[in-house]
Amino acid sequence: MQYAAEFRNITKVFGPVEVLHGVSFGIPAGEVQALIGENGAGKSTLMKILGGYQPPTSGELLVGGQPVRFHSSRDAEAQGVVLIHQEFNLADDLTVAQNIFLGRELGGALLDDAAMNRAAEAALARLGVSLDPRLRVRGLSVPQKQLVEIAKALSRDARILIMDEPTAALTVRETEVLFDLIRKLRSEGVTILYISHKLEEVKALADTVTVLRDGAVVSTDPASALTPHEMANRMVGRELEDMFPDKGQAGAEELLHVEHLSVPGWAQDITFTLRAGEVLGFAGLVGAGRTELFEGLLGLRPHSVGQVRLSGKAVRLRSPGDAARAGLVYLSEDRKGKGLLVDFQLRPNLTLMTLEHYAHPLLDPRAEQQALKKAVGDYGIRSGRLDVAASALSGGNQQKLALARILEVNPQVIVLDEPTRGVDVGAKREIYLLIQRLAQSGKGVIVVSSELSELLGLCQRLLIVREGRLVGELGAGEMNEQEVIQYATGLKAAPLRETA
Amino acid sequence: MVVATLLNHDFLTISNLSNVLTRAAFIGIIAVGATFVIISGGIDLSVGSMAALIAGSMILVMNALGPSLGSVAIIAIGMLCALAIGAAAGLLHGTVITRGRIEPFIVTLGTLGIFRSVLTYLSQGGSISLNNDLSDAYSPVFYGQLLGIPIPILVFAAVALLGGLILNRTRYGRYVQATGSNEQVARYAAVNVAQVKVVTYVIQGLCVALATLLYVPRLGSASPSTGLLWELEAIAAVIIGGTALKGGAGRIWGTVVGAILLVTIENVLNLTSIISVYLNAAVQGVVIIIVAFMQRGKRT
Amino acid sequence: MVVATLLNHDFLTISNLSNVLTRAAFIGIIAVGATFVIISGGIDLSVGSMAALIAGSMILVMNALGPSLGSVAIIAIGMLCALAIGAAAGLLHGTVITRGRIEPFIVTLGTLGIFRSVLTYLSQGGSISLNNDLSDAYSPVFYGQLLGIPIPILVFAAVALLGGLILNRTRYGRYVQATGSNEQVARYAAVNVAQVKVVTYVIQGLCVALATLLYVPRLGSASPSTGLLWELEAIAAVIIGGTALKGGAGRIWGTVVGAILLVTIENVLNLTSIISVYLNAAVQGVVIIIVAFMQRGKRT
Amino acid sequence: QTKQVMGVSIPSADHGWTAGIVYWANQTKAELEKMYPGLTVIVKTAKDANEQANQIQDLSAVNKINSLVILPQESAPLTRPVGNLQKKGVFTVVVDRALTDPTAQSAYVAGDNPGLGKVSAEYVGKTLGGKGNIVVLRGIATVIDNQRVDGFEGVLKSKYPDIKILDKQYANWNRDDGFKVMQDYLTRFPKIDAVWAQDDDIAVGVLKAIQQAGRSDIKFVLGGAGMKEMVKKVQDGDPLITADVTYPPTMIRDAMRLTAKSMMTKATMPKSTIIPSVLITKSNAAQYYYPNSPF
Ligand SMILES: Nc1ncnc2c1ncn2[C@@H]1O[C@H](COP(=O)(O)OP(=O)(O)OP(=O)(O)O)[C@@H](O)[C@H]1O
Ligand SMILES: Nc1ncnc2c1ncn2[C@@H]1O[C@H](COP(=O)(O)OP(=O)(O)OP(=O)(O)O)[C@@H](O)[C@H]1O
Ligand SMILES: [Mg+2]
Ligand SMILES: [Mg+2]
Repeated sequence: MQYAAEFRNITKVFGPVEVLHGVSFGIPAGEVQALIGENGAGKSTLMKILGGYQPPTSGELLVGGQPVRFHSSRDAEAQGVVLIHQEFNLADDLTVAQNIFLGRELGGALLDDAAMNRAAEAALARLGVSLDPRLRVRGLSVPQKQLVEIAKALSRDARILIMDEPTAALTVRETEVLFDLIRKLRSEGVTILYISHKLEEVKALADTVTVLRDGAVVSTDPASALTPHEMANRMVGRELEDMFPDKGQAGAEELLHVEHLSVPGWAQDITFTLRAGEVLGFAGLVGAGRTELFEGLLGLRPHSVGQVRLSGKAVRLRSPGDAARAGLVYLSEDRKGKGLLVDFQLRPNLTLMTLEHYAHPLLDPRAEQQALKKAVGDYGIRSGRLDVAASALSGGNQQKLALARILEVNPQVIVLDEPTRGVDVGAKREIYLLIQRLAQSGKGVIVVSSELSELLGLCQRLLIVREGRLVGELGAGEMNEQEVIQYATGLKAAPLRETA
Repeated sequence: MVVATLLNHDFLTISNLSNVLTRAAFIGIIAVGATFVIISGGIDLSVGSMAALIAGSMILVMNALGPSLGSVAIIAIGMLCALAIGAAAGLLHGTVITRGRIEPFIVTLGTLGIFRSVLTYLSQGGSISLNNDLSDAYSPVFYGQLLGIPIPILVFAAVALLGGLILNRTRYGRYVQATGSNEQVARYAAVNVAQVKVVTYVIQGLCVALATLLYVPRLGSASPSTGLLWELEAIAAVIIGGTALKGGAGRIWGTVVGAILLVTIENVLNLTSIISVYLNAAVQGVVIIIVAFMQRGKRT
Repeated sequence: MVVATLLNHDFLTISNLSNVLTRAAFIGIIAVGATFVIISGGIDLSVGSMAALIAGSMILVMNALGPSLGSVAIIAIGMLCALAIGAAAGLLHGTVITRGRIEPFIVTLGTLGIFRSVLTYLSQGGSISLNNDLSDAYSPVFYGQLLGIPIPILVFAAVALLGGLILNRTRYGRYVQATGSNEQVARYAAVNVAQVKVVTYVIQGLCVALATLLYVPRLGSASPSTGLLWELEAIAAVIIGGTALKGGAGRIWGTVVGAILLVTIENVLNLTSIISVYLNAAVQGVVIIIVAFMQRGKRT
Repeated sequence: QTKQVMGVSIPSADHGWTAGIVYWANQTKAELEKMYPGLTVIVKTAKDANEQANQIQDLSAVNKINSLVILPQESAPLTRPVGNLQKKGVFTVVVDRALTDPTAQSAYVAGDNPGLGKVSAEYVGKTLGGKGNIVVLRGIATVIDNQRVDGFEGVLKSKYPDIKILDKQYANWNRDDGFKVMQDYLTRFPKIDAVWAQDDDIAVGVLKAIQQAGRSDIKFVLGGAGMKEMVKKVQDGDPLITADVTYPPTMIRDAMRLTAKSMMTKATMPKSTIIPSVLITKSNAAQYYYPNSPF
């Protein structure tokens, strides 16, 4: 078989830790090859090596049959290898078009911004996005940034396109468009290396699947030969039980009641109730305004609200601090920008919201370290060492750390915005179990997610948001994919049931 | 240090070392405050003017209280006054910066002019001197010793230790670092970012006041040129000490070393006359760059 | 502007406006360079000293060339010399900062001392004056007009336009912004970040040299107090103009307005005597903060 | 003969006049060390009062000086540090700026700041015939500046009440500020008879501003201190610079000479020596012209 690119015995060492142990496999030309594995298995690291961002510690890389040695991403691009980053790689102060064309601007001595804006708009349009290319990236939402990141890579003439979890931040609709595009590229002869934790997608899209575990290749098979369940088993190396635990029964006690919440420009007149023991889902398309709704509720954005009751008590939430004291916490979807202090070590990141437990009155680093060890065990955070900066964790492990932080607060109501973004199946299941445990212990959990299967499998009730308004509510018996999409896209709208 | 001793064997005498440390105390104390401000992502350019204003005001207050009260009481009131002005100035900075959402550089550049102007106005362009008897009563605060160590050195050590403790071992210190590292993340993690920032400026103001308390008995007066360019020295001490100007991470210990280093360079230049006096500032500049270069090596 | 006119009807006379703009030209030209440095995430504190050193050196060179050459040739050589020193100083800054990986604040604080020291040494502390006949031949560069507009204003306008063009319409300008916004991203996009930074300092050096070319014919001399505190004024102009001190985004047009504003405040204070002269700096400070506050409103 | 050490602490050369001080201090050091073989002279410059206080501490603690000649950056803040040295037995000679506590200085050698203001006022008053509008450019906000301006205004008020001061602004003993302030004065006042710039550096800027504006109403500009370029102009009969008033940096030389003499020959030094400010006009300019000095 002819390989578009091939790894031969690649190893990679960070400090004292070897994260890739002699990886060898080839990527057949003109195919979609999927690479799957647990968080921290080394997928991104491997792709960064192929993309020219990091050199391998040892081993050989072949592109088009020739051994290559990339010194920078530019070298890789010269060979037609382009990488879409898992962590965004955009300059906040520049516009969408400026980012897309950074490093290969159009125009002569003077730049041709009009042409770049047009081309950027076209690149985004291929993804089915209409976004003003003159907007600064700083103001974009996470999914929008993800789309810009994809557009940036697509606008380069790639012969080998590496996609590191491109759909982690996308909803079904954008995902569909992206898949059509990938299939089209494949038919044009582009080789695609696709990394994802969404195994259904992998099954639907890939020609071959390579499984990586703990920095070594486990298997390479045609996708048609594997079911998602088998893929998951190979990733974790043992038999995985059902993804979703049994849904519990919501109690009668009202934990959170929000009345007439408006976040100007994003959400209008939102009213809902969350009960003790309930897992409540918020569904909607990218840009529906779910994130902003909750940021408004926590006082992170200008907002107006009729009333907020927590455990029956009327409260005013002006800041996340007020909310945390009242027993409400929020996990942001933007891990890098709003979630973790990436330059800080794991310990201060974990304890940031609960420092009062460790201050008497001086902080006790040993107690903090204990807490970290416990959290690492409880949430399955995988890291070679514990005294590294959070930025050295793999994407999924960063997510677990962020989740661990807000749960340290021991809140009554937990709002999780994209809780399993970038998390592997095994860990995902653990998070689902955790959510269930939290609910069973009488807490209320709100899950905002773009993964419909996750919402359907996890939630007792679903609220659907479209263009900043609640447009539908589905109880346990009425939930199915069709129904949700019809509400989310506006094909169906129902008068809301009285929830108060 | 070795170079310093080689250049002049007097450098290592106890009296000279104690002189050097005493001098480092002024800038050092101010720089400890500046470390907080800079780590949180801010900057305070007004410290020199603030010192001048505090010195002038406190002298005026003490002179006005006249001999009716005992001199100990007068000095105590003067000191409280100084600390109050320092804290108020810091509060003003912090509030304007956070509420008004204006760059700290601009706000403190503005108050740099304002503070010094007000002092010039108070002194009518001349200088404000402490009455003689008060001056004598006050002077032990600078010239006195405790256990053979000059008081300014003791105060400096205390401020540095306390600063290090607050920065590294308290919740507030952690919040300062988190705010400087990524303000958004800190905000989402329920840190009251505005308050954290305001308090850094108040700490800075208090440090300036404390340094002024030691400065006044030394020179016994304040004038429009008091504290000129101290802001540059203080910030330089912080940055030589290894704190990043863009915030997020830093250490008090480095700042202390930075302050002592700056004063040592000056002292050694005074002790030797190998080079033309016109070139003193050039030597200082070269040494600062070299030290920063070596510091950097240590960090990575 | 309206306030300025109300306070003194002389403000709006053509001759006064032309005075104000001419003065703004010095700081303005330097501030255009500073805009590049600051957007790329750096800072240059040495511009005032650099101006003094360039002025002194260029006068010495021109005097030394003596009357053997024609005065036009001498002035041309002097100008080239100035530009060469400015570019060299910028290259030095950029190289030490990028190769040595030292904070720009420290490097340029160091050269601030070094440059001024060297000038003081050259002038033996006094002033360096241009020979009389050369001075006469050179003076049209400052005092002359073209189409009724003083030459410094024309040069200022040209520099601002060129700066705006480079910043917003060329690849290099784009890379400056990308580097300041996120160095890592720029590096991944194959931008030669170190080179981009070095060039910003060279641009700054050239701007300082250009400002000095206009400055020398004004007084025909340079002294150790030439250019004192220009760095603060230049940086203030940039930041009042809406560029963020931490880099990433900014605009030349804002800088131009900032520079003119700073000079206008001073001018208006000189034209009126409503307040005690002692408080001039206070008024300046207050106005700067207010303007920054209003600017901020506009941006969001 | 015993070894003697004289410390000389002066402001660093940050403008013309202090450059003159540094120049004359170094000249005199050479002269005195040649004249008295047992004498060592150490000259130190300081950029501000704080550094100067540090410096004299070092001179005493490390260099073990027997006498100190100091031109204080500022009077008040250096009073106590100089007093401390005196208590340790150092013979302290203060130049130009008297300490706030006169007992701290063993001897005083000074220029005459109020005198400079008075002599200038006399010249302005006489030359204008007792009537006219003038503008004043001040130095840096300090005691010296206040003394000069007070002396100047005192004489005008008592002897020439018809001379009106239109405005006084700070020009910081600096050419650039002199230029700017004068430019604005010219915009603001349509008729100015004379300018008192108080200092020759300021006067340089003032002249350029007048030249640029092309104004002919101003009869003369009076600077001060005796900068060589200005003395030369007076000597050459410049139309605007018709006179100058001395405030000579050579006072440091006089102070060092007197101190050395008293140290080495046990001659007593007068407690106070005042070097008067005199008017330089075309007739006597030659004797105040030092072409080799930087000032
Ligand atoms: N710069 C670094 N320094 C130290 N360790 C690192 C660094 N980058 C990655 N690692 C470690 O290498 C391992 C592999 O990380 P990588 O990002 O390749 O995982 P991944 O398979 O992409 O995981 P995920 O699915 O969570 O994205 C992890 O244990 C991570 O902590
Ligand atoms: N072209 C555009 N110009 C400006 N804003 C846009 C544009 N397209 C979308 N937006 C806004 O960007 C926001 C981004 O959506 P956001 O992430 O907040 O929504 P969400 O419902 O939380 O989505 P997610 O499923 O990603 O959580 C939307 O509210 C939308 O109004
Ligand atoms: Mg990854
Ligand atoms: Mg969202």
